[in-house]
Amino acid sequence: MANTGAELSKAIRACLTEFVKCADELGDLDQAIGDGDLGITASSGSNAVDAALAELPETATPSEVVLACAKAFANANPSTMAALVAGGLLAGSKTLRDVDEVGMDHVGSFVKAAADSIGTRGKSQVGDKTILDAMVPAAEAFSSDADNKLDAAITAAAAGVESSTGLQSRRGRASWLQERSIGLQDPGATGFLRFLEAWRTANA
Amino acid sequence: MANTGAELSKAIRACLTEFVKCADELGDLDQAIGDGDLGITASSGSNAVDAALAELPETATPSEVVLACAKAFANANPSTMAALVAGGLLAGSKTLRDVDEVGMDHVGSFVKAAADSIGTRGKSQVGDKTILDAMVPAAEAFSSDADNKLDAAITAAAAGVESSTGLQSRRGRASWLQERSIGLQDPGATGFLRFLEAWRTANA
Amino acid sequence: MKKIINDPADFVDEFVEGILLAHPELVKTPGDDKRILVRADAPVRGKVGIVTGGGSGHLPLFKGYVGAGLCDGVAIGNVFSSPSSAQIHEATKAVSGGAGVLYLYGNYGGDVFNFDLAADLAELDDIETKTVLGRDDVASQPRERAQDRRGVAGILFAYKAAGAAAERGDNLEQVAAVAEDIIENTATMGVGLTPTILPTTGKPSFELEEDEMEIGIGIHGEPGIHRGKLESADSIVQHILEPLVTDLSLAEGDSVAVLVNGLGATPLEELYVLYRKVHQLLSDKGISIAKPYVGEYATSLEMAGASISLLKLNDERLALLNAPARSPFFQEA
Amino acid sequence: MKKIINDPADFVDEFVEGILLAHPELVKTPGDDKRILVRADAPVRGKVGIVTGGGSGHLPLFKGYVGAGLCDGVAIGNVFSSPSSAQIHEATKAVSGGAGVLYLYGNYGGDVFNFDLAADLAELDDIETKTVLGRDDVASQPRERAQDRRGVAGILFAYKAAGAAAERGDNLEQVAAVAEDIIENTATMGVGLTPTILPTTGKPSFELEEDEMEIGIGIHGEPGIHRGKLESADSIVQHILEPLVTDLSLAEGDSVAVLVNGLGATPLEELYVLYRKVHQLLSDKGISIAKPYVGEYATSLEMAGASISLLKLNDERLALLNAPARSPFFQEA
Ligand SMILES: Nc1ncnc2c1ncn2[C@@H]1O[C@H](COP(=O)(O)OP(=O)(O)O)[C@@H](O)[C@H]1O
Ligand SMILES: Nc1ncnc2c1ncn2[C@@H]1O[C@H](COP(=O)(O)OP(=O)(O)O)[C@@H](O)[C@H]1O
Ligand SMILES: [Mg+2]
Ligand SMILES: [Mg+2]
Ligand SMILES: [Mg+2]
Ligand SMILES: [Mg+2]
Repeated sequence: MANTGAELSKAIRACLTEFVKCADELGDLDQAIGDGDLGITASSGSNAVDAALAELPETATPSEVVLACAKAFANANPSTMAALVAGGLLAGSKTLRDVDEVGMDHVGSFVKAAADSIGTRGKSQVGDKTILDAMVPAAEAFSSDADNKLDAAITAAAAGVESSTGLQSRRGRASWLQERSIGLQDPGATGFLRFLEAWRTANA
Repeated sequence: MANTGAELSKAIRACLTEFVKCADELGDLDQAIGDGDLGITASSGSNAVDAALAELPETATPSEVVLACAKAFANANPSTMAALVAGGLLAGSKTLRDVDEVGMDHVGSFVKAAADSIGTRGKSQVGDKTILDAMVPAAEAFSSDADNKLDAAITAAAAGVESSTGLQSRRGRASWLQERSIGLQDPGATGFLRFLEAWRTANA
Repeated sequence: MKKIINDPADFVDEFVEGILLAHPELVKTPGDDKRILVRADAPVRGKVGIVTGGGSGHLPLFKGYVGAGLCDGVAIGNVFSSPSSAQIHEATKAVSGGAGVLYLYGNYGGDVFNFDLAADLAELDDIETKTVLGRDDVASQPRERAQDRRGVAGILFAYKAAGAAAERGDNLEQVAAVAEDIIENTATMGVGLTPTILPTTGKPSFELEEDEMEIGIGIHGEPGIHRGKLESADSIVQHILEPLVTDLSLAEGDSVAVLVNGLGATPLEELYVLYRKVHQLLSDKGISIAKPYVGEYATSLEMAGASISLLKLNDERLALLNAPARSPFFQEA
Repeated sequence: MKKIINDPADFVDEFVEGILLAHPELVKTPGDDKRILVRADAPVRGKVGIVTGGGSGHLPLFKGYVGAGLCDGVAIGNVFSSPSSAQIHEATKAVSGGAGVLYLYGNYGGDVFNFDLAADLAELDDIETKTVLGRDDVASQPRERAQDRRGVAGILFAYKAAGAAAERGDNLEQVAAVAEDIIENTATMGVGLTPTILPTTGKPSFELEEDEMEIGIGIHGEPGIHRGKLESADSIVQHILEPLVTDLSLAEGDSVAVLVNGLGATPLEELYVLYRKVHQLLSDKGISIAKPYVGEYATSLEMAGASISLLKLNDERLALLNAPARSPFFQEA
C-alpha cells in the first residue's frame, strides 16, 4: 500500500463517511463525563475536512493534505479535541515533509508525532485517561512488525480504551468528576479507536 | 332569628370555617378563566376575617363587625374580588347603622347595597358574567316573602351561576378570553353561592 | 416546583428584604411595611410624585423602576396580586412633595379597584392624584376597546418618560399627559412557551402542550389570540409585529423605540434573535429604530417567552427616553 | 426543546447579528466574521487591549463585557464551545493599540488550547500577549489545585478591575497583575436545578430528578460536589457560603464584593432571596458587603440555578470596581 496525496485524500474522505456514524456515541460518552459536544466536534469536523479536501488540487502532497485537515478540523467546532487533534496533525504533517507517497511504514512515526504534540500541549501522558491512552499504544503497534499493523493498532487502541475506563480522569473537563470518572469510558480515546475502525471498514 | 354583633361574628366565623373548603374549587375555576388566585383570596381572606373578628370586643355592633370583615378581607389578599367585596361590605354596613340585632329582614337590603356598590365600582351589571349574576337574584330572594329565604337565595344564586356559564364574560380578566369564556363557570359568582351554602351548613 | 425559595408564604417579603439590603443608597421603605418602597431621597419637594404598583413576580417590574428619573414609590402585592389600598395610600403619602401624585400602573381589575380606593384616601389627606393606566397589550382587546387593554411590558416607556417629565418640573397635569401620550402610542404583544409555577399553589400559570406556543399571552398567563405549534423565531416576529405596526398606524419614515422583553426563562440570546428580525422587518418598511431595549424588563417569574413593544417616537418622546435615570435595575446615563 | 430560535445551526450568528444591530454605537465587528466583536472605538492607541472569549450561551458573558472600562474584544464560539485560534487572533489584531494584549478568559481546555495557539500567531505579528485565566469555581478543584479550577461568573470582577486598570493607563504587566490578583481573591460556587437544552443536539446539559438539586455544578452542567433533594434557599446559601469564606480565608472585619448570579431561568426574585441570606450570614461573621451585584451576569441559556461569588476587597480593588464602565450589558457610572 502506498498513497499519493490524492489517494490519501480519497481514503480520508471514505474513512470520515464511516467515522461520522459514531458521532452520537461520542456525544453520549462526552455527556456522561464532560459536556456532550464531542459528537458535534466529530461530525462538523469531519464535514469540514471533507469539504476542505474536496477543494484541494489533485497535485497536493500528503503533507499538504494533512495540513488542510488540521486547519479545517481546528476551525469547524473549536474545542479541546479540535485544538489538540489539529495540533497533532500539524506535528504529524512534518513527518511527511518531502514524502510523495505515504506507506504503512510512515504511519507509526506520524501517529507518534501527533501523540507527542497532544501530550505537550495538553500536559498529559498515558494513564491520564485521555485520547493518549488509545493513541500511544496504537502508535507502537503501527511501528511494530505485526502482520496486519492496522488490526494490531485497533486491538491496542481498544485495550487502551478499556483499561483507561477503570482509571480516574486527570485532564480536561472529565477530571472535575474526580472519583466519579472511574468506570466511565473516555470519549476522546474512543473517538480515536472509532477512527481506526472506520479506516479499516472504508479502506481495507 | 336575630343576632347581636357578637352572635353575628360567631355565625360568620362558623360559616367561614365551612366556606374555605371550596378554596381549591374557586382556584381551579379562576385558573380556567382568569389567573387562578381566587382560591388564595378566599382562604387567606377568610383567615384574616376570622382573626380580625376574634380581636373585636364582645360589644361590637353588627355594623362594626361587618366593617372589620371588610378591612380584613381587603388587605389579606388584595385582588379584584377582595376590593369589590370589601367595598360591598362597607356599603352594606351602612344599611346596618344603628341596628343592634340583625334579623332576616335586614339581609335583603344588605346584599342589595353590596351588589350596587360592586356594580358601581366595577362598572358591571347582571349578565356581564360576574359575581353579580349570583348576588342580584339572591338579594331579590332575600327580599321576597319566601318561606325559607336562605334556601330561596341559594336556589336563585345557583340558577344565576348556571345561566351565566353560557354567557361571554364582559368584565375583569375573564373578558380577555372573549368567546372562549362561554361555557366556563364564573369563579366570583360561584364563590358567592358557596358562601351562602356554607352559611346554611354552619348556621341553619 | 423547582424554586430557590424558603416558605412560599415568605417569598415576597424575603426578596423585598434582599432588594433593600442590596440597594440601601437607592431605595428605602418609609415605615414598617416592607411592601412599600420609595426612592431613598423621597419625598422630593415640589416635584410631582409617581406611584406604581401591582403584583409581585415581574421583576424588574414594578419595584425596579423606582429611582431618580423614574417612579418615586411602589406598593408591592403578593405574586400576581394587587397591593392593598392601605399600602398604596402609604406610598402616596411617602412620596408626596406637595405637587400631587400620579398613579401609573397596569390595567388590572384588582389594581384599579385598590388604587381607586387609595385615591379616595389620599384626597382626605389633601394630596391630589391622577391616574394613568398602562394599556399596551394589543392582544387583550381590539383597537376600538383600547381603553380596556391590559398593561404589560410597554409601561416601561411611560415610566421613563413620565419620570423624566416630573424630574424636569412638569406639573401633575403635564406629567399625566406625558404618560397618557406615551401609552396611547405604545403597543405590545407577547408569546408564551412554558408557564411559571405559582409559589403558593404549586400550579402552573397556564398549560400548553410540549410543542405549542401561545401568541398574545398575558404576563400572568392570560389567554392570547393564537395557540398553535411552536414556530421559528422569525415567524413569531412576523405574527407579532404586523398587528403592532397596524395598531400604531406606523408608516414609512416613522421612528420607534423597540423593547424586546424576556418573560423569565428565555435566554438573552433568544431575545437578540428576535430583535434581529424586528430590525429587519421594520427596516423593510422604512421604519427606523431610534431606541432599542433588549432584556428582561417585565417578567412572569420563570415563564418562557417574550414580548415585543413598539413606541411611536417624536422628538419630545425620544428626548424623555434619553433623559438620565437611575434605579437598581435601570440606568440611562 | 422549547426555544425561540430559527435553524439551530444559525443560532449564534443570528443573536450576534442582533447585538450588532441593537448596539452599533458600542460594539462593532472588525472584519467579515461576526464571531468577533470589539469596542466601537477599538483599537485604543497606547492602551493595553483585553481580549476574552469562549463558548456562546452565557450572555451577558462574554460578549457583554466588551466596552469602555471593560474588555476590548471578544471571540465567540458556538454554544458551549471554544472560538477558533484564527478568530482569537483576529480579535487580538483588531484591539491592539501598541501596548500589548491581555487574554482574560475562563479555564476550559478548549479555550486554553485555542488562545495559546492564537498567542503564537500574535507573536508573529509582534503583538505581545499575556494570559490570565478565570479560575474561581471552588467546587471544581480543592484549594491545593486552585490553578486547575474552572472559571465561572466571578470573572466579572476581573474584567471590571483589569478593564479599569487598562483604562487608567497601566502597562500590560500591571494589567495582568491586577487580573491575577482579583482572580486569586475570588471564589464562586453554583447550584443547578434544571438543565439547559443544547440547541443543536436537543439534549439536556445534565440530568437531575424532579426533586433534586446539584451544588457545585458548572455553567455547562459539569458535575458538582453534592447532589441531593432540593433544599430551601437559606440552606442552599449555607451550603455554598461556608466553603467560599474558607477558601478566601475571610475573617471578621473583612469587606467583600458579592455577586449573586442567575444561571438563566431562575427569576430575579429568587436571586434576591439568596442575597438576603448571604447578607445575613456574612453580617453574622462581621464581614461587610461593600459592592453587591444581583442579576444575570453569566448564564447557561435557560438553566435554572444560581451561583454566589465573593471577592475579598481592599481599597485598590474596590476603587477599580467602582471606576466607570459601559457596555450594552453592564454600566458603572
Ligand atoms: N489535556 C488533555 N490532553 C489530552 N487529551 C485531552 C486533554 N483534555 C481532554 N482531552 C481529551 O479530550 C476529550 C474531550 O474532548 P472535547 O469534548 O473536545 O473537550 P471539551 O468539550 O472539554 O472542549 C477527552 O475525552 C480526552 O480524551
Ligand atoms: N368589573 C367587575 N365587576 C364585578 N365583578 C367582577 C368584575 N371583575 C371581576 N369580577 C369578579 O371577580 C372574579 C375574579 O376575582 P379575582 O380572582 O379576585 O380577580 P383578579 O384575579 O382578576 O384580581 C370574577 O370571577 C368575577 O366574578
Ligand atoms: Mg466535550
Ligand atoms: Mg383571579
Ligand atoms: Mg388576581
Ligand atoms: Mg466543549
